[in-house]
Amino acid sequence: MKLDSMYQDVILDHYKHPHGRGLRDGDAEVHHVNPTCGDEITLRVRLAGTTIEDVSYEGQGCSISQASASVLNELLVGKEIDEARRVQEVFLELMQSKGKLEPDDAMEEVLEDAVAFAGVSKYPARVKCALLSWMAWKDATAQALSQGGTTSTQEGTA
Amino acid sequence: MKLDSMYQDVILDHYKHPHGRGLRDGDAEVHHVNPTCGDEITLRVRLAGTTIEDVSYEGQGCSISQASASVLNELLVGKEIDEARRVQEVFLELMQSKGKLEPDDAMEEVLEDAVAFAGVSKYPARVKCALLSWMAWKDATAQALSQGGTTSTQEGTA
Amino acid sequence: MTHLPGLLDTEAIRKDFPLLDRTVHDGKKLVYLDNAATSQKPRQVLDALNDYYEKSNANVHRGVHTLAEEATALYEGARDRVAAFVNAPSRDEVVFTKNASESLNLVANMLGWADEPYRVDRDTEIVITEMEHHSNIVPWQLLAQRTGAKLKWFGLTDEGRLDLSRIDEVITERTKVVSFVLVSNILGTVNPVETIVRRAQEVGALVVIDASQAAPHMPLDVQALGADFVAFTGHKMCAPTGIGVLWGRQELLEDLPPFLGGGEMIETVTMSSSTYAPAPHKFEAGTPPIAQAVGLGAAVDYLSAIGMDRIEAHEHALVQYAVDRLCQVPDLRIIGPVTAEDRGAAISFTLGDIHPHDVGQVLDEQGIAVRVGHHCARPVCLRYGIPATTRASFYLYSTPADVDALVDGLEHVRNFFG
Amino acid sequence: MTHLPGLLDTEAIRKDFPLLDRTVHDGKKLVYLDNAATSQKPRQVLDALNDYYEKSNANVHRGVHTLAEEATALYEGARDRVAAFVNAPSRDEVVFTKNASESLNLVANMLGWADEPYRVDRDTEIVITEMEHHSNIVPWQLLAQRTGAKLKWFGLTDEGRLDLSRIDEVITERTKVVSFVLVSNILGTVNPVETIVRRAQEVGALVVIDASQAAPHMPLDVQALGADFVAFTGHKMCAPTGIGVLWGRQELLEDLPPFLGGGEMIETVTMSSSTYAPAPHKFEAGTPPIAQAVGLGAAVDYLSAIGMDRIEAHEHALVQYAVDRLCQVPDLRIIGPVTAEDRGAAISFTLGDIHPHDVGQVLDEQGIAVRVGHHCARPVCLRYGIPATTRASFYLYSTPADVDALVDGLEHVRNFFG
Ligand SMILES: Cc1ncc(COP(=O)(O)O)c(C=O)c1O
Ligand SMILES: Cc1ncc(COP(=O)(O)O)c(C=O)c1O
Repeated sequence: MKLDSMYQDVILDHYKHPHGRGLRDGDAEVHHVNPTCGDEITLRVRLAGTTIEDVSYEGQGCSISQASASVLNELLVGKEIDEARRVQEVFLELMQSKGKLEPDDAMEEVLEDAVAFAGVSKYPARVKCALLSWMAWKDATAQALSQGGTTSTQEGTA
Repeated sequence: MKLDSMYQDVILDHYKHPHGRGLRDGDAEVHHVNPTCGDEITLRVRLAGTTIEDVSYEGQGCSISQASASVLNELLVGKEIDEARRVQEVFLELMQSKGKLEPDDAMEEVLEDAVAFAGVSKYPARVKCALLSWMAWKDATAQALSQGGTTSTQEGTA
Repeated sequence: MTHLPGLLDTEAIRKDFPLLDRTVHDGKKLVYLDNAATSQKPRQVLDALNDYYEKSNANVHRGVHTLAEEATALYEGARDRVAAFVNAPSRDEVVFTKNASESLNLVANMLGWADEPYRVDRDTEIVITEMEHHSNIVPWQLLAQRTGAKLKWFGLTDEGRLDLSRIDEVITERTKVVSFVLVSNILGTVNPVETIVRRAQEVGALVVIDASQAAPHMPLDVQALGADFVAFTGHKMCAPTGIGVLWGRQELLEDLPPFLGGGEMIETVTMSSSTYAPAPHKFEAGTPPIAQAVGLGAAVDYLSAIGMDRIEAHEHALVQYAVDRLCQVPDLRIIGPVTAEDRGAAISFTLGDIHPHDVGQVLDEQGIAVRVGHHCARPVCLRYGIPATTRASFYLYSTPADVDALVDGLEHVRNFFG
Repeated sequence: MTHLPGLLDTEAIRKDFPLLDRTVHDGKKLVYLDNAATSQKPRQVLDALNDYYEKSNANVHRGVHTLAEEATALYEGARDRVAAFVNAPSRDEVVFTKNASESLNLVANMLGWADEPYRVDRDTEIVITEMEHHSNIVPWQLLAQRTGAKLKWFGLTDEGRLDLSRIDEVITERTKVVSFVLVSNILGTVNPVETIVRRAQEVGALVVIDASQAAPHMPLDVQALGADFVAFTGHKMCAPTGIGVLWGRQELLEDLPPFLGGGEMIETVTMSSSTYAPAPHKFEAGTPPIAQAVGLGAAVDYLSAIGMDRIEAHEHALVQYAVDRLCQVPDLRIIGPVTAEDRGAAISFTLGDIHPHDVGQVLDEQGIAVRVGHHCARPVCLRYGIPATTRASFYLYSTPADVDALVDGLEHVRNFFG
């Protein structure tokens, strides 16, 4: 069944048992909205030097956007910012591939559980769901770095 | 040839040799425009009691609108206002008939040369041309009556 | 096959709609339940479009040649048909726009630029409701921001109806305009027009009715409504995209200033000033949606031939059936009236804590097309504390079998995420 | 048959246009010379419309179901095609409107509501020209009236060209916006973009170009033009009625306020305030002209496959031929450049003192469709002291035989009224 390519077990698992959900202390906070469906996420990043110490989040959304935030937390916490950025870029590439990119071993090594989202890239309306938390993370990290640590809220678009 | 039903000789005659053209003294003056084609007419009415003493006019327009003003002058000058109004109404009826009204003897008696416009009523875009001077006359007469004789200018639509 | 009293002969009707034969996802029969978003188009309307383009296409109003006369007659003929369809006192009260949103923006802008007694300014108030489509919220927010007028609104009851208990405090002597939806696109609620119009008239406020979800589904009589303006949109009523309607009372259309300027809407133009054509042309700047108006005329003919009262009865029976069956689905909560009374053919619901996106996706895989999200009525979602809904909406070609497919589909959704 | 260098294979092309087979007035072959008013539509565009309605019709942007995804892909795909057609740096710079008139009104309204540095107000000036279409005059008159800004314009030379001799006095430090037509729909004149843009940029004024008569007929490159906004309309370029385009520079579209409010153009809505989606969606309130955009995409594909440079060459050859032949008709006076250089495919003329209405009527009887009147450019008629003109205008399917028919027809007109 084609639907299984989107709703991989890994995704449903993350959806039902999200990692690191809830808001904790952070250096920057952002609030992102997906205007086409109303999905929302509030996300905080806490840095320790150039290491990502925590990504905490709360939000409303479908299984794809929720699972994606959970995978993000699992993947990025503990990583160096530069490395995390590379992961984010590879994930973005995969999501924008319209189902035409078959993840290879190298990609799988970078993305770990996140390769499960390959199937979602075939559904344009859902790609934004998968990217919501990642765009929020990118934005929050940039803010945390530029503001040297002050917390702020802003509206943005995934 | 179908065109001949519009461009009757009577009409072409009036077009080439218009009656009563030119502006003379009047009790009221109006300026009407046909917005779809830019035809314009300035028309004055002079009354003597309830008699139409003169209808003078000047304007730009096609053969139909020019001939129609000439016919109007010929038909209405010298008539009682009430009678002239009846002529105007019959002419309006004929022009709005979409070519479906075959003028009978009674109508011909009222309209004289103006029955020649029966063919024009088949051409919706030209009906307004034929009516331009008649609408202007109706308007000017109403003004002449209500203002008891002061001259005025106004924009209207045919 | 379930038989309900009042149903139309959908077997015959469905033959008119080529798209309904489509299959999706490897041969699954399409079950189209997204009619509140847009309707499908009957062959008769597509034929009218093709005929227009293949035989009579020309620009309107300004030509003496045969094609231009034919195109003008077709375009203005569509205006006659639409005027008759909504029982307008005069054809000149029917303004063609590009969609209902433009119609509503047109009114808001006219009132912002109008002279007294219509002018909306800082001392005046605008009243809308919490169940409006964004297209009947944002134009008034913009008008309020730009003029300094105050925007007020009626809230909603827990049952999904307008809360009119404080109507005299909401609509006051300062109210210049009251704009509300006749049938909600998210809740399905049919609103009590008379109560609102009576109060608005008491204080001399203009009444604008958003009939986008009414015109396709029930007899619409602008005179009986008692409103000053009524807006609706072609694509939801079997007509092409790209055409909307604003009906307005003649003297208002005469008194109010134009909105868009350009060709077609003028009487005479000089470089320094212009005068404007009489309504409706005053409000139709530029080449109008000619073919789309012709298509709307054909749609109105099609709907009238079946009968708007019969379409209303059909949908009523179907909604009754759907509400009953949906109420039996475990964890399903209808957002909006849980009854078929005073209710249109759109039913929104939540399904446990399965997100509507996921509901819609799994239904789609089974060929069932529903809409998910806030349906351009986000304040309603906020009001009921939900992020979004799943919405199934019916039309004249919908059947009890469609409802059954939906209910089965939802069972599948529950299992999938169970 | 007359053969001219540079002509397209019109025999093949005409087969694509079903309407061109039509006859009028008891079997007379149609000679369609009213292309500046609107163009005919090729089979390929009609097929795209039918395909859309019969297979993929749904509302766009908000659905997860298959039809909604297909419709969205088709609609947004049309944006990609149009962006490529005008060489836009980004697809997000292409806003779909209902026609060129709405595009121009959109810009005028944005500038009226904008913050500095764009805001047009009583201390600023707007510059247009005397050869504008009413759709590029009236929006600016309305803006001037509503903001107190001063409206100025370039006059015309006796040859039908812009009089730019006092350009530095017309466009000054107070000028906020300069809006002008690239190709005149009445005179046929192609205007010197570079000179005007250079001066506008010197004083920091925004430049709006009305390319309604250019986009259908020549390669259009918004980057090469150097303008800030470019407007054009679908129905004149083989596309359906009901669709127009506004191209705008990205940072301007980002900075400027929305115009119409409603569904599709929002980011998030509460009852008291809203935020807006990024451009182009910010400017596309309500259900867009979906099928019409798809049709425009197909039209752009059709034109591109033939090649805009080849279409331009074809029309240039034809205009050269037409000007030469028309100049030989006794009493005929061309209103506009009497040459094919810097000249589009519309030729206006007067014929002695025979009124254009009469000319058009007698031509129509012979199957020849031309436009008569002021062509929504009344100031041009005033400038040249004429009530109206007869206008013949060509397109990619026009032939030397069409020109010959026109010339013969005019001879007949002269005899008829002789
Ligand atoms: C030069 C020019 N500008 C603007 C327009 C307006 O286009 P539309 O009527 O499609 O809005 C036209 C055509 O009518 C035109 O020729
Ligand atoms: C109640 C209501 N009002 C207004 C609209 C706006 O219609 P359109 O998008 O055609 O402008 C819609 C549909 O989207 C609607 O359901």
